Amino acid sequence: MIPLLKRVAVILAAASFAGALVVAMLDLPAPTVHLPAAVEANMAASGVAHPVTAVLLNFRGYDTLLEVGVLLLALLGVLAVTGVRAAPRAVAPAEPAKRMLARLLAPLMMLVAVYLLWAGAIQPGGAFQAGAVLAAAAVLLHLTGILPGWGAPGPRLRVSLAAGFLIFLAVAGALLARGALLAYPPAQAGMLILLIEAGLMVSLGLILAGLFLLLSRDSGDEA
Amino acid sequence: MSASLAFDLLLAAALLWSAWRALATPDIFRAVVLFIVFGLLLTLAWARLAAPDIALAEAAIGAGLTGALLLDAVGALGSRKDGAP
Amino acid sequence: MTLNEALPLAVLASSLAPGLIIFALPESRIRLRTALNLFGALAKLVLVGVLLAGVAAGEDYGFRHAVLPGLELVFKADALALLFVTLSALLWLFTTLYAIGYLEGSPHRSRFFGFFSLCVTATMGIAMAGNLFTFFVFYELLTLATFPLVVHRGTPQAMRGGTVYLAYTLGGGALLLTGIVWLHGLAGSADFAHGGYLSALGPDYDGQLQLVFLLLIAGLGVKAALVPLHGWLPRAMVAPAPVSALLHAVAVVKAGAFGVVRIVYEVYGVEFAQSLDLLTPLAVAAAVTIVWGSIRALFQDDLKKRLAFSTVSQVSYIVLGVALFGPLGTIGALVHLVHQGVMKITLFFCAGNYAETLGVHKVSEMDGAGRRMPWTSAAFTVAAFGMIGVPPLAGFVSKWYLGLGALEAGMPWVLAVLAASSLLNAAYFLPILHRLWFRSRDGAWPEEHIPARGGLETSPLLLAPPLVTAAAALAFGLLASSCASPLDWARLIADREYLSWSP
Amino acid sequence: MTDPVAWLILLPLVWATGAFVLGPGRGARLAIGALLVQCALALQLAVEVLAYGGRTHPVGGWGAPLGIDLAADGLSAVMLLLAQALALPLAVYARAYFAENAPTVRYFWPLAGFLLAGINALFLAADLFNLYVTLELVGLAAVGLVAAGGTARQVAAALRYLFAALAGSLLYLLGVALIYGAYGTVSLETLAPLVDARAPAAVWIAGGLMLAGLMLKTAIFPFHYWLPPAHGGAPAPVSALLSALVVKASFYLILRLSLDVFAPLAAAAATVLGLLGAAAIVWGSWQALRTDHIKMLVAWSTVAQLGYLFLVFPLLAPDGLALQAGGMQAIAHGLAKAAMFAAAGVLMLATGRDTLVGLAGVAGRVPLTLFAFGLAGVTLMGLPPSGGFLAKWLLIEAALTHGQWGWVAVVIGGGLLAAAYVFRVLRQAFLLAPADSRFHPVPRSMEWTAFVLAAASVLLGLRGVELMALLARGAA
Repeated sequence: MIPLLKRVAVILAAASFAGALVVAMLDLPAPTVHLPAAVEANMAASGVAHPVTAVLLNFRGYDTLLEVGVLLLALLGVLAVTGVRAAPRAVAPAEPAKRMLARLLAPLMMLVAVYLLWAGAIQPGGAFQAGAVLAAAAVLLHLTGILPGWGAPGPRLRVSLAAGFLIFLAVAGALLARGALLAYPPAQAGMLILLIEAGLMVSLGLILAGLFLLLSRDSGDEA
Repeated sequence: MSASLAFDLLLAAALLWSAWRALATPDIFRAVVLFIVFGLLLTLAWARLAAPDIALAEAAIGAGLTGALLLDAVGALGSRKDGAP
Repeated sequence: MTLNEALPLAVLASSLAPGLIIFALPESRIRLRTALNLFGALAKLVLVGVLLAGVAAGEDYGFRHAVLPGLELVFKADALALLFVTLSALLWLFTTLYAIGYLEGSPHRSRFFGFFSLCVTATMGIAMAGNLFTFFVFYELLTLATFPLVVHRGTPQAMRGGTVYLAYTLGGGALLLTGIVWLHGLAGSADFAHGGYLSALGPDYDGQLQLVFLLLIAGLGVKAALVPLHGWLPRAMVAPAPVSALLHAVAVVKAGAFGVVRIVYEVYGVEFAQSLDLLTPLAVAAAVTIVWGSIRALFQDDLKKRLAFSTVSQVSYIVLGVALFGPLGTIGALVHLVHQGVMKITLFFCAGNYAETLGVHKVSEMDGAGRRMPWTSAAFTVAAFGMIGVPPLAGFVSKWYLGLGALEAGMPWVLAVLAASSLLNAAYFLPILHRLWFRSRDGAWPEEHIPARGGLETSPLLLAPPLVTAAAALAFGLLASSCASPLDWARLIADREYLSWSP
Repeated sequence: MTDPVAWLILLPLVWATGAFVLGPGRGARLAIGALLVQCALALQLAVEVLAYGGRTHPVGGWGAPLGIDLAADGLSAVMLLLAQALALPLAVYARAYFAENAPTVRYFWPLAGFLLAGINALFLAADLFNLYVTLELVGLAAVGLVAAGGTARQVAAALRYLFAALAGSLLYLLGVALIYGAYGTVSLETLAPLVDARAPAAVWIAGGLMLAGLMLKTAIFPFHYWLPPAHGGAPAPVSALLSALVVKASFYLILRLSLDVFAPLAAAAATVLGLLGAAAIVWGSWQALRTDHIKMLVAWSTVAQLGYLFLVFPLLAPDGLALQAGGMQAIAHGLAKAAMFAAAGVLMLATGRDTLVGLAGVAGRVPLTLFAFGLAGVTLMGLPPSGGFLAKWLLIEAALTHGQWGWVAVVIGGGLLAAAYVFRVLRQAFLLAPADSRFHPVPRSMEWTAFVLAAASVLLGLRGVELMALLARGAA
C-alpha cells in the first residue's frame, strides 16, 4: 500500500500536469498547416476512396510499413523470451455447446474479416481491423479447445507470419527501384494497396493470434 | 448543456475512474476486469471522436485480446499459487 | 612525399614496425625477435646518421598531417630534436643488447620487447614533435607504453609501483593538456619556432600566459621529476633493470626536461619568458629539486632507489640550465641532456649486473664486489665520478657550462647550488665506491645466479653495454672540444636559438 | 539501386524477415552479406553528401507535409556510417559467439536486423511521427535482444528496460501530438520556420515532454537506472550493439531537434543538460570503480561516457566546435564500447568467469583481446592519438573559447576517472594467474573483431578531417 502522502503527491502532480495541458490546449491558435485539405486534394491519385486508408497505405504508407515491422518484432520478442518448449499440451475441451458455437462463429468471423478488408477502400475498415477479427476467431477456437496453443513455430507458420510484411517490402522495393520508396503509379495504386492489405490481414491475424497462443498458459511448460 | 456534451463529460469521467480503479485496486482479478471496462469505454470514446477504425481496433485488441491474455495470466498465477506447497 | 618528409617518419617506423611485429610473434621465436630488434635499432642509427649530416648542412626535415581542421601532427627533425633522437637511438641499441641478456629465459618477452619498441617510438616522436599537439600525443603514448613494462613482473609490488606511476603521469598529462588547449585557443595551431611565437599576443594576455606556463611546467614536471612531483620515480624502480636504465633514467625523465626546453625556447621564447618573470621561479624549482633529490639519495640503501633519487637531482640540471638566461646556460643544459643519459644508463646497467649476477640489491651488500666483478665496477666508478663532476669526465663539462651560464645570467647563487650538489653527489657515491674496492667480502653472495667463468665475470651481453657507455662518458669529456661531440652540437643549437635575437 | 537512402532502411528489414523465416539461430551469413552491401551504401551516401550536400527522398512521391520525407545531411551520413561500420564486425563476432554459446539467443539475427533498420530509419527520418515509429522499432528490438538471453536476470532487466523505453516513447508521442495540435504538421522541414521563442505554451510543454522521453531512452543521469542491468546482463554482442549504437540513436535525436526545429527553445535546457552530463560522468565512473563484474564495469562506463555527449549542449555555437566534439565522441565511443564489450565477452569466455578477480593472468593467455580492451580504454580515457582524445580536445577548446571553465574541469576529471576504472581491469590482467586457473580456447574471429574495432577507435584520431567536413555539411 502506498503511503497516503505519496499518493496525494502523485495525484496532485498528475492533476496539475493535466491542468497545464488543458490550459495549453485551450490557448492554442488555429494550426498553421491544414493537412485534411491536402489529403482531400490528392484523394483521386491515391488509389482508394477512403481518406484514412489513403493516409495509412499511401500518403504515410512508410509509417505503416515500419509499424507492421513493429508488430512482427513484438511477436519475435515473445518468441525469444518463451524459449524452447516442448510440444504444447492439449487444452481441455469446453462443453459441446460452446464448441458448437465456436465452430459456427469462426467461419463467420473470417467472412467479416474479408469484408472489413474489402470495405477499407471506401469506408472505415482495413487490414488491421480485419487481422484483429481473424485473431479473435483464433483465440475463440483456442479457448474452446479446438485450436491448440503454439510451441516453436515451424517453417510454414513462419512464412505465413512474415508473408504480409514480405509482400509489403517487395512492393516497396519494386517501387523504389523504379523511382521513390512506395511511390505507387496512380493507375495501379488501388490494386497494389489491396494486395498489400490482403497479405497484411493474414499475417497480422496470425501475429496477433500468436501473441495469445504463445503466451497463453495452455501452451506453457508449467504443470 | 446539450445531451451529447453531458454524455461526453460522463464518458471522460468514467474513463478516468476506471483507469484509476484499475491501478489502485489490490485485487488483480478486479484490476483486469476494470482494465477491460476501460478498454470498452475507450472504444466508445473513439467512436464519439468519429474514428470508427480506431474504435474497432481498440475493441478487438485493447479490450478483447489483451483482456483475454491478462485473464489467462491471472489464472496462471492463481494455479501456480495453488500448486505451491 | 619527398625524401625530406619521409625521413622523420622512417625514424619512427624503424622502431614501431619491429615492435608491432614482435607483439605478434610467439614466445618461442627468439632468434627472429632478436634479429628484428637489432635490425630496427641499427636501421634507426643509420637513418639518424643521415639526418645528422643533413641538419649540419642546413637541410630541413619535416612532415605534416592534418587530423582535424586546424589541428596538425607535425614532425620536424631540427638540431635540437636530433640531439635527443641520437641519444635515444644509441642507447636503445645498447639497452636492447643488454635486455636480451637480462631477460634470457624469462616469460613474456614478446610483450616486453613490443612495448619497449613502442616506448622508443614515443620518445622519438617527442623529440621530433613540431608543435605542442604532436608533443602531447607522444608524451601520453610514452606513459601508456611504459606502464606494461613497469608492471611486467606481475607482482603486487610491481602493481603498486605501476599504479603510482600512472596516477602521477596521467595527472600531469591532464594539466599539460589543459595548458596546451588553452594556448591553442589563444595562439592557434603554431609550430615550434626559434624565439617562440607567443610574444606577438600583446600585454593583455600576460596573466593568462603566466598561468598557462605554470600548467605546462607542472604537467612536464611530473615526468621530469621536479620536486614535489617526483614521487613516482623511485617506486617505478620495481621494473626490470633495462626499463629503469633506458626509460626511467633517460627517456621518460628526459621527455619532461626536453618539453621544458621546447616550451621555454620555442613556444614562449627565452626573452619573452624572461620578460614575464618566469625563468627565475623555474630556476628556483630546479635548484630545490637538485638539492632535495641528492639529500634523499644519501639515505637510500636500495641501490636502484639511490640511483633514482640521483636521477631526480641530475635531470633538474637541464631545467636549471634552461632557466639561466643566456647561451652558456643553454649549452650546459643541452649537453647535460646527453651526458647525464650516458652516465646514468651506465650506473643502471651496473646495478642490474650486480643484481642479476650476485643478487646484490642493496648498497650495504656491495662489500668486495669490485674484486668479484672488476669490469662492471670500473664502469660504475667512471660513471659515478662523472656524476660528481670530476674532470675530465662528461659530467664536469656540463657543470662547467652551467656554472659559466649562472655567472653570465647574473645568478651567482646557482654556483652555490652546483657546489652543494657536487658535494652531495660525492657523499652518496663515494661510500659505494669504497665498499666496492676497499672492503672485502666475508661470506657468500646473497644469490649468485651467474658464476664467473673463463675470465668473464658475468654474461657478455650484460657486460658489454656498460663498458661501452662508460667509455662514451669518458670520451665525451675528454674530446668535448672536438667537432661532432655532444658539446659541439649543443653549441650549434645554442647558436641557432640565440641567433634569432642576440645582437 | 540509385538512392542509397531508402535501401539502407529496406535492406535490413528484408534480411531480418528472411532470417526469421529461416528459423531460430540461422541467418548469420545472410546478415553478414547484406551488411557488406549496407556498408557500401552508407559509404556511397557519405561521399555523395560530402560532394553535393544533403538530400531528401520523398517517400511515396508526395513530399512533406502530406507525405513523409527521408532526409540525409552530414550528421545523419556520419551516424549511418558509424552504424554500418559497427554492425558488420559485430555480426562476424556474434556468429562466432553464438556458435560457442549455442542456444542462448534464438532469434538474434532477425532482432538485430530490425534494430539496425530502425536505427537507419531514425537517422534518416525528417518527420516527428515517423521518428516515433522508428523509436518504437529500435526500442522493441533492443528489449527483445536483452530478453532473448532467456535467464531470469536477463528477462527482469529487459522488463525494466521495456518500461523505460515505453514510458520514453509515450512521453515523446504526447509531445508530438501537442505539436501537431499547435501547427497541424509533423514534418521537420515545415515546422522549422514556424517554431520560435514566442511559441504557445503547448509547444514548450511538448518540447519538454519529448526531451524527457528521449533522455529516458538515452539513459542520461538520473534516468540511467535501467541501463547497467540491461547492457551488463545481455550476451556480449547484444551489449555491444546496445551500448555503442542504441543509446546514441536517441541522443542523435535530441541533438538533431535542438539544432533544427527546436533551436529557439533549446537554449533554455542547455545548461541543465550539461549539468546532467557532468553528473553522469561522475556517477557512472564512480559506479564503474566499485563494481566487481567486467561487463557491469563496461556498462557503467557507458553511463559516464554518455555524459560527455550532453556536455555538447551548453557549448553549441556557430563555430561548430561542440558539434564536432559531439560527433567525434559518438563515433569514438561507439567503436570503443563495441570493442570493449566484445573483448569482455572473449575474456569471460576464456576465463569462464565474469568477475574482475577472475581475470588474473589473461595478459599471457589472450593478449590480443587484452590489447583490444586496452586500446578501447585509451579512447574512453581520451588519451592520444585516439578519437576520444580529439573529442575531448574539441570539447575543452569549445569550453575555453566560450570562457566556461567548469566544463573543462569536468572533461579532464572524467578522463582521469575513466583511466582509474580501465586500469582496474588491466592491472588485474597483468597479475600472475593462480595455479588452478583454466583457460578455454576462444575463436580467433572473436578476438580479431574486437581488436579491429578498438584499433579503429584509436586510428580515428589520426584522420578526422574528412569526418568533420562531412559533419559540417548541412541540408542542401
